[in-house]
Amino acid sequence: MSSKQTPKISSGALVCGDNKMHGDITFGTNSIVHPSCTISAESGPIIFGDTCIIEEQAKIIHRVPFYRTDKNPVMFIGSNNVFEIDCTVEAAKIGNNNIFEPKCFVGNKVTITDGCVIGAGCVLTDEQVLPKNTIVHGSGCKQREALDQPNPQFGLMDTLMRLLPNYHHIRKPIKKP
Amino acid sequence: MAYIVEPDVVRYACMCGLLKPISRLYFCRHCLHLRCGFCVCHEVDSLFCGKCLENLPSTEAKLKKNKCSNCLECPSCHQQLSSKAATVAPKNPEDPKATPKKVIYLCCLNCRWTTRDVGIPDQEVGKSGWPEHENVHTNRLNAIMNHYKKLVLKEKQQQMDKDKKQRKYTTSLAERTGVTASILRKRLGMTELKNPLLEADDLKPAVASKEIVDSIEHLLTTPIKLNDITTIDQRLKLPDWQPTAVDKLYPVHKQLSVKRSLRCRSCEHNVSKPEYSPNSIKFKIQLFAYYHIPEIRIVTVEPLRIGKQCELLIKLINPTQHQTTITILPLEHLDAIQQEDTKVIEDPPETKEPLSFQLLQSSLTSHPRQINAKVGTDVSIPTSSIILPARDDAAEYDDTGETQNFQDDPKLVVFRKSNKAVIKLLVAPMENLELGEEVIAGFTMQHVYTSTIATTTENKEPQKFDHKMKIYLTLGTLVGSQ
Amino acid sequence: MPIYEGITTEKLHVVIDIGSAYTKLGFSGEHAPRCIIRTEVFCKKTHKVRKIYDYEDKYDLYDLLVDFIHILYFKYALISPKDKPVVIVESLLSPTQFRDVLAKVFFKHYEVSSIYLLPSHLVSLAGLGIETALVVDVGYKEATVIPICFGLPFVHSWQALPLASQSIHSNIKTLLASENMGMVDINENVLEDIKVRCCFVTTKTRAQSWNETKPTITPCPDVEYPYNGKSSLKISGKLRETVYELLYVEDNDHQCLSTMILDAILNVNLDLRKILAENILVIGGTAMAPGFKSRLKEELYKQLKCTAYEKLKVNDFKFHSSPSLDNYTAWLGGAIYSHTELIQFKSISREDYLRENRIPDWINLKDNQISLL
Amino acid sequence: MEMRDIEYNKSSYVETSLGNKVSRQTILCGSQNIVLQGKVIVQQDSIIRGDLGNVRTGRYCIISKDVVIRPAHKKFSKGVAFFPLNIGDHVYIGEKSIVNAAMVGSYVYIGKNCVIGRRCQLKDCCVIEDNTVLAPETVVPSFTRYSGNPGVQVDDVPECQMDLMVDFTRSYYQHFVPEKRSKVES
Repeated sequence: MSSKQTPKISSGALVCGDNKMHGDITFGTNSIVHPSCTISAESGPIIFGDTCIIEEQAKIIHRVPFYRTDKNPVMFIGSNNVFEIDCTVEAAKIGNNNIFEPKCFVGNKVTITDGCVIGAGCVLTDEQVLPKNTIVHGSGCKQREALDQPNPQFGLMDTLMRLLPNYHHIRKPIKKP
Repeated sequence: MAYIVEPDVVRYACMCGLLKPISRLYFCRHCLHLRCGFCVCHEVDSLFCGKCLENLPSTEAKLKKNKCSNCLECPSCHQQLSSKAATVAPKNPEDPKATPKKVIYLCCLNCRWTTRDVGIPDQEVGKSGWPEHENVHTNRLNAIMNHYKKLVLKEKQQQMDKDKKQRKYTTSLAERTGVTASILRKRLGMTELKNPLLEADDLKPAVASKEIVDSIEHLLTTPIKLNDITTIDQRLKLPDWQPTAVDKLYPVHKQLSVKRSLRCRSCEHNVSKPEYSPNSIKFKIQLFAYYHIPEIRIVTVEPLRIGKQCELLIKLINPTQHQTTITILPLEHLDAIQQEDTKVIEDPPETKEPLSFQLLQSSLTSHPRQINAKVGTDVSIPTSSIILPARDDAAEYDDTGETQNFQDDPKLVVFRKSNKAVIKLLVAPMENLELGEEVIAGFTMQHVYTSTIATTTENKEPQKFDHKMKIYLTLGTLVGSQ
Repeated sequence: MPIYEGITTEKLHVVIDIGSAYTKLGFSGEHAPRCIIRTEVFCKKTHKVRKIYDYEDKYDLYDLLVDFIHILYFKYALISPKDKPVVIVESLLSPTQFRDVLAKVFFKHYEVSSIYLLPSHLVSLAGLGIETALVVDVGYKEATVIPICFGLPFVHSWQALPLASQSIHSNIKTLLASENMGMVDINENVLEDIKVRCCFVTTKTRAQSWNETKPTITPCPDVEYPYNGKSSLKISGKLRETVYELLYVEDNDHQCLSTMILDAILNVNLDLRKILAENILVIGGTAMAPGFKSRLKEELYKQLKCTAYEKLKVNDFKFHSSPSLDNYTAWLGGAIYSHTELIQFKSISREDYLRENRIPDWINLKDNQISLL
Repeated sequence: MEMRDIEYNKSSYVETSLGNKVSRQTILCGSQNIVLQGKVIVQQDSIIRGDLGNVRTGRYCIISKDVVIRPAHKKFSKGVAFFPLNIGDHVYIGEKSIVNAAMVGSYVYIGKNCVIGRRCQLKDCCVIEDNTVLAPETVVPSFTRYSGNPGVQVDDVPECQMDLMVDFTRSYYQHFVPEKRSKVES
């Protein structure tokens, strides 16, 4: 797999130039990628859903555990996910409407469903499937279940869509045929 | 950042015998002694809410049970709750006049708990006040409290009646003339006033029952969901309710915080008094040792080896507006003086007389504890003193490096700049130390303290005192022998 | 509202019940404590949390208590302790050294004007409005039983055994270690959380079947307990049901919670036994476990059939429920007592303390002589 | 302990006329919106998001390696707005910390690897210990020391914190010196 592939950017997505991307990466529509984040598709392609936000220093790494032998595994990330500053996410399956708060770490044995929030500084490595609307927070990774899923931050995205192009070099979306 | 994150390597011995870094010490300029947080008297100065930073007078705080009426805390993780606005669709969407209503609900930004989780209805904008929880036993407890109060008062009344009979002669003027309040009331045709506490009491004592309602049947068969059961911390946050299910939690008012003022126990003068406003970082009275006592910092230490004389460079800083002279003396120097001083108060007179005010006050300060530090090295005591000029804030910006005219012993003073000087001492770790053990050096520092209190009118010159204190330096670990 | 209330509610006295695990703090005349906090302080030197009751010697205890009471006053009560009275609810069986140091800290360090000491078993009855009952306190370190008759504690018939939360926690720890391989050290707070959220007291019949070599009953469902995000603990149904058993199973001396209660009743006069058996009050945080009291009742009836207790001539056991939660029943009693004027003439003043340099104690001959005179 | 010299590679730093020392390996987005009042040190790989809102630091601020300073946003009925972020004088921000606050007062010490959540307010003279995570909208009052996740008050700060921080940031600036020439050549 060549590491010099250019990411596939759907129309309407906004991807800043100054960031490290390796491998086969696809961004859905209306996604926003801040500068200086790292997205590395080591074991296979990464496909982002629509309206995801990836903030600075976030690290999204597709690294399948050594004992998995699936052929050409794909990392699916649903829509409306927010990867906040300096989070590290290696989970191969991520549903919709999740929030990864700053400095959290999600290992590659974890599966994230929908509407989960991984709190700031929480480290999840044990093999587990987080049920819907689970909130992990605080030291010791306490869990609780929320009533609703976090609202998608459309307001924030509008503002970012307006602000970021004024200051950053933007990668051009690939026009779909 | 020596005083914020690093361990304390230079410690001063407080008058009470505890070793503290200079940043944690106070200097009572009336007694001319070092004081620390342990041996001063703490007092509540003002109350404020740590979230909205508003002051509350102490009477109001008492009424509100030391809680802020505006700020609420999350019952799930005890962080502060924020209010969130939401819009609710009108009840009858067909009605063209109905506009979406704006409502507010509370949300925790740490664990994302919301008031909606437990079914607390949203509040309309502008209305304040979230439903408060009531203790289910309120009526019963009020009755019991009154009952006991009456009981004790009755007892007291009986005792007083008994006492009255014993001393018949002390009747008041009103009683002699027969014009007591009760007779007056009778004359005016009013009903006799009864003390409500002495009225008949109808408290029913609790009845024990044979039946106990605590079934565990459901636990035996249905699997439990951990996320639905409260933790002990969540329960104890609501002491009068302690729910076991998370859907019974409700927001709690935030506990207020205090600003403390500190008072010297021997002379009753304040050593620290903050300004009233919670936002202010200024003090009305600030007798911190950091502003009055020369600060000592370790610059470098040579590797410590048993029996070898190692160079120790320390920096002395004069924080005051007056020139001072610093003399380094052996550690034992102060012991001899202190023993003489304390001998007088060492044995409080064993009398049954009412204690004097003085003795009540000095009960703590007069018995310093043993200093808990094992000195593991000898320090060469320099023969000459060091003169440090006054602190000059302008000199901080002056890079010319002017030379001062002080007749320094070049063997002692290595470097000098404005109110700072670096001196060289020689330390020799003792024989009985083990490898890797921490080496502590100690000496007595004497400095000239210039008192700025205008005590007497005839003496305009600021008074000067010699102030001595013990200093303990943690030099590091022993790396070997010679 | 009567007029007199306005005057007396002004004077709020701090009421403190320092338990070995949790300290209850509040004000006189209030219906529940303001806070229930762990009896521990953070040691700045070692950067570890230390329990007050794990003190080394009296000097160490003095420093721990100074730190702890500072927190109580300046973080929770928010008043200056100096020259104000304080109400302390304490067990009659609390160690003399602890009492002495506590009094020294309050009088000498914090310079309170007076201390009103209240025995926890006695004041627990205040919330019920009765004078005679058998008070069973199951706390953190030990379970104690003291009969109270006509407002007087019968100290000579006290019973105490280390059958309380602490031993349950260590029980959970050993059971967990056998079920989850590689679990080295689990923090006691986690053990407590497992106990509080997962465990309960099972019924007598089920407990007996667990003791059989091949239990035929279906255990209650297992629980997967997420631990630190890095691993999870499997808590078996057997563990959930049986951790509390050590309270009810007789030890080598044939003693357990139920025998303690019966022995205490046996130690009082014949005419009081029936009244005590029909007025049992259980207090303490451990007693809040689900199923705790109904099991205790079952066990009491079971023990009654033993030959040792036949002479009791007791047929029925009746239990009280206080208008409070079990873990602060004693504190509530303190709040009720100190709401009356008793605090004015039953307290030990600072002058008295500094003159005598000790506080009166029922165990001390000196104090008992005075009462005889 | 007296502070030791902290050496930096002269060629990789820019020193402005106000005495700011800024590493060339930083990401200062929207630099026209960033104001450094003077004698400020910004070390390598730190990110200041001036593109999202104005960032203004006082004198003698030390921004360590890998720090992210980012104005906080809030949702209003008309949309999302970013608040300007003001940092006071004599502030130290430790390595790998994220500052997403609404306001940082003066004489504030933030340890390593901290997360200062959205719209937090750090008042003057407070200390945030290493690895602390402050939940969004936390207010840290003066003279308090916060620690843990979520951050709670654990202790008090000495009353002379103001002078301690002045002394610390000043001596940090004084001891932040270019590497000796011999080292650069080798």
